[in-house]
Amino acid sequence: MAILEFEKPIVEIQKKIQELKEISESSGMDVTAEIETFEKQALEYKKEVYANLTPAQRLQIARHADRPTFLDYVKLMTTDFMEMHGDREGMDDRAIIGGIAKIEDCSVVIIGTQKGKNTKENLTYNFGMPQPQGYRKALRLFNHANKFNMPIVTLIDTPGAYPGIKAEETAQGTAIAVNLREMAKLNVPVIAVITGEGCSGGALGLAVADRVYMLEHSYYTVISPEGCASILWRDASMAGTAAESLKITSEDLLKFGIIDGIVKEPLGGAHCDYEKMANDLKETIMRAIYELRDVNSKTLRNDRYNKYRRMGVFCQ
Amino acid sequence: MAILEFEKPIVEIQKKIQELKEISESSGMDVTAEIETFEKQALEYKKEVYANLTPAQRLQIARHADRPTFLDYVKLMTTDFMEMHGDREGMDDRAIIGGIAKIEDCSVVIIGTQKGKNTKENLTYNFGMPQPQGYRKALRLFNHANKFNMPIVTLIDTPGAYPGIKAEETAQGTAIAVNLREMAKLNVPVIAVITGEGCSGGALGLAVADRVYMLEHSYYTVISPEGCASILWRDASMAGTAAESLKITSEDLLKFGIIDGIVKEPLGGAHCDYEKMANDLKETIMRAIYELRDVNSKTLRNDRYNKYRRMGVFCQ
Amino acid sequence: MTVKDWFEQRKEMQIARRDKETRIDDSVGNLWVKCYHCNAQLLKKEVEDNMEVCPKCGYHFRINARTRINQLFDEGTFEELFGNITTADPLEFSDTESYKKRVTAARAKTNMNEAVISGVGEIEGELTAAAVMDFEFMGGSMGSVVGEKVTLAMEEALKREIPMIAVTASGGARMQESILSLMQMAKTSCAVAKLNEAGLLYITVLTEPTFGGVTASFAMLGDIIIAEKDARIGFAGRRVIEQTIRQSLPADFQTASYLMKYGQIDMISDRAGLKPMLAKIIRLHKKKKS
Amino acid sequence: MTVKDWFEQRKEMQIARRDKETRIDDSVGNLWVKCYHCNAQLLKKEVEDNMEVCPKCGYHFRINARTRINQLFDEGTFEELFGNITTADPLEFSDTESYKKRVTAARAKTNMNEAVISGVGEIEGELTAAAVMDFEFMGGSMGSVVGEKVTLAMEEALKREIPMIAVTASGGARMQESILSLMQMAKTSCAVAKLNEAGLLYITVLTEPTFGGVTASFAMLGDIIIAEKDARIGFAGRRVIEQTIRQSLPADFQTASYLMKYGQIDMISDRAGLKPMLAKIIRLHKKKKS
Ligand SMILES: [Zn+2]
Ligand SMILES: [Zn+2]
Repeated sequence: MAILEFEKPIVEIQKKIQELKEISESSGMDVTAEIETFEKQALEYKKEVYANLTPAQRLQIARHADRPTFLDYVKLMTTDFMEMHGDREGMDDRAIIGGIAKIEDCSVVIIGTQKGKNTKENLTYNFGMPQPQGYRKALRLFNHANKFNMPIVTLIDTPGAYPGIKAEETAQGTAIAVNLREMAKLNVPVIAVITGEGCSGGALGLAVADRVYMLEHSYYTVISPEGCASILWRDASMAGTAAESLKITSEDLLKFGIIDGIVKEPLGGAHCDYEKMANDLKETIMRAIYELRDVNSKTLRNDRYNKYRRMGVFCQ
Repeated sequence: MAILEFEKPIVEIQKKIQELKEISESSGMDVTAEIETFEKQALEYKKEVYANLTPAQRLQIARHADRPTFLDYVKLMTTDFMEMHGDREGMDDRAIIGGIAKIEDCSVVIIGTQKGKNTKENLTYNFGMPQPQGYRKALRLFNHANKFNMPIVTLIDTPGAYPGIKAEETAQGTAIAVNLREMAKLNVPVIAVITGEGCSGGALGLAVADRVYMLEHSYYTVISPEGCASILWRDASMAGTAAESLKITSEDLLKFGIIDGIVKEPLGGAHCDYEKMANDLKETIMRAIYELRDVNSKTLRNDRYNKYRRMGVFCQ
Repeated sequence: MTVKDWFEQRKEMQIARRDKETRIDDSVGNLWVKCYHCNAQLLKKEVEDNMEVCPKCGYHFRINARTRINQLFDEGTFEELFGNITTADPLEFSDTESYKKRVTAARAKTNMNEAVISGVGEIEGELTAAAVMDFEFMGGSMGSVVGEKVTLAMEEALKREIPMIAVTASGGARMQESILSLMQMAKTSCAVAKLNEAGLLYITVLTEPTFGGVTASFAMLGDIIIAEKDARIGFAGRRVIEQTIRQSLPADFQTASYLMKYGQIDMISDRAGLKPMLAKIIRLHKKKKS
Repeated sequence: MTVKDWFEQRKEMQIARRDKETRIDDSVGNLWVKCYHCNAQLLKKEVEDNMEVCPKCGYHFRINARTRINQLFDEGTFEELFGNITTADPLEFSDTESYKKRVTAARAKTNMNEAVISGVGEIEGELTAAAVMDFEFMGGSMGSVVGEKVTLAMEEALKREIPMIAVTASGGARMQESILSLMQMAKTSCAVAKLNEAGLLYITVLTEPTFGGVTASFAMLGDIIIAEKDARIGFAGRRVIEQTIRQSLPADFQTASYLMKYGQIDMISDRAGLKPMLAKIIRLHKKKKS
């Protein structure tokens, strides 16, 4: 497992504890009390570290190579998942995956951006950067859910829509725009979760929802801190500062009223405990589904519209 | 202008008449009466020839290089035509053209397959053979008409949907199928006219309509006579026989109850008098629009459904 | 010859074999059959017990409509409907042989009235309407009878408010009925529109081969589209395309996995997985009683 | 260098020039201006009289929102609405300069409150609601104010049951408002959904340049989409794409005619033809009174 810079001191302490245990075992010396103290201290220290991470550090957790992906969550949160492939027009974009499944007793359409955990997977999933055809596949599945009255769950972890020639030729902007508009028209509950990177229109294209949640260390922004730094500061190395300025953390977005809740991550980040993470996420999603599933479709649509209608801060 | 085999005797007579006129002029001899007689005979002969054409001969008229195309009809029948390009997804198939226009005082969406009159044009329009993207563009325009309550007019002249690799990859079958289904759902009047070749699913993909008309010498069939001959007779030279057997003429289709009327062509075929042809076609279309435009949308849809529901002959 | 060339050639040969015959070759005796795909000699019984899938290479042989129904529906639950509808010959069509004779021969060969069986039955206890096509009856071509029976099956689904399943296997339109056969594309697609408007689930199962007018109508209109492993599916036939574009086509052209890659189908299933897959989909789409 | 190479190079240079500045260079004196496209020296007055189109090469220079409104709407009919809405700085954003200062500077430079003007006016006598963007105001970037004013214009169309026209010119989202600016994409697109549901005509006119968050929201959602001649339109910027794919792009990439070829826009119009085109479209879509 990859170790982030700020995780290193913690890893060091844990190594020390391990050594101590080994010494104790081989020498027969009783150091239980000492180890306990060390472990308590280590936990305290860890808690402190993770409570005081800078946005730039949390960015690293959000982008962690071992962070659970869409398919991990599907496996851990749902049963009977059946993937529905393709846009019915010429492509099955692997950066967006979707299908039907059960979460507890409820049939849902679940859709998300998919990232890889190694180079091969990353090439398959195009680093989680969808093509227009991915958004159109998602739209097809939204309409499927709408027709069969299933709630929609979207899980988003993307550095953005893919900026390529073919993507421009096949109408990347239009594909995202159409999803924004059509999601507004859906008659079924839509629950979106930013699980890792929630970057730009590429994320929003799956996230016009009745409820939007963020995992604790995920981020959601109009532009990547790197992109912002290189445009506004004309210096990509200012990404850390940009990350601060852009206010991209889950706490910031909750404060701005953009999201409806934060799903706490296991200490150290989602990658430290897949099962707990998936379980907590599932609970949050199910709570939202129970809240929304008996709301009539007109109210649902109106509430969704009004929610986005109110977004923005200006003087009058 | 290209001269078809069976047109040759007529052209010969007309040449003779012309010679006679020239002789009369240069010699001062009065041959008016003779010329009149000849001309009357020529006309009689022509009428007889065109009343007794074999299906294979009429096929040649339907495919005549100078036959008026979609854009010719648009120019002659409509005003204010504004082409609406593209499928909004990556292609503007030139084999299907469509837009908004006025026919007399009525705003319509008019869509058709386009053929060329020379090699360059034929390459541009792909010989009137649409790609899936053309059918999807047409669907976009159908939905536009539906939204703004405009009648839809389609003019069809195609040897069929294009059989190519990319067409298969981008779902030719699906594109046509979706149009058939979605045309059934339209709330506005749909009027389809087979103006030349109405070949296979590629033609039908624009022709699920409340009223379907054929120009007198056009043909409408499940498979080209050549294709049929090479499959059933295993001999493409049997195309003439196949054309007979397939019963593809406008009179046959009217008899089978597949179409609602025949628009007579000028003597010699549509290419002999563009203006008259366009004018007569316009009258037929306007009559249908007047009949249909005050019918409420539910009745319209039901009648359309029942019309196709009844098609087919079998024993019970 | 490079390895790649050899591999390509081998693939092409396999396609050529499949083009020739994709059912089991039973010419090698009464007890034995030969797999056209891997050339294995197989016990007939063994192949039958394996759902007509080669136990050696997993190749899925074509099966007829009755076998398909037996495989998909719970034993004894399938009730055939509209079986009395039979072919007319409205055009009095004749090519090298008359249409009437061809139909008579097809009936004798297949012991079926036409190229589709419609009815209702249960799949793991879930009642569904169904239309199951048979390629052995005149290449599964769609004429008036097929169009009518497919439409009637859909109307049965509408009446009973149950899901509809279409299992396709067709070379395309029934040329001998010309324009009437073309109109079956419109008729069946309009019937799908009715299913859509009623919010009923419509699943299509595309089996080897599904082409032409069936592809361009009810086959590709499923809410969920499943292709059976090894099935070839397309609009235009391989040869027509090769003649048009004057170049040869990729070996996997129009196979189920090719269609999946190009986004045209939802799922691929092997034969054994098909029934549980259908049952699962139906259950996932079941509306809660409220 | 082959002729083709030379031609390509020339095109590239033109693009480079356009990237630098596509408005008129007025540095050559008070009366004269220079066309960046064909290098012609032109009389300022002459260019103005020609709707800010180069009389020599026909190149369409960027124009600001007020000029656009004067060109499109019948004289004296345009009534600006919601002009009192101004920028806040909810994030207290600062990069090399503070957001507040940047806005103040933009205001001073453009004599506008923000990057869009909303209102109602008549086009050849047809009353329409409109939102017209201005690239000179912070690159036409969309923050809370732009999103709000575009939405309000659409709501005005809903209230009065008249067509809505959006004229876009934008580099994308207003980064200084971060997530709030992203949400304007959702807000404006939801407002388009309301227009759709009410059956009102919505036309977008894409002008040089239209990119990013504006492209991926209300710009590409027109019932009819018109691009002005010479406009460049895209989702990702040219440089971002070049960095990602590490190859150079075709010279006509993301131009209006490129978008037309790739099926993304309905029509292209030159500046002079735009007003009559809009009027014609509106009249064609007018519902008959019954
Ligand atoms: Zn085998
Ligand atoms: Zn110039």
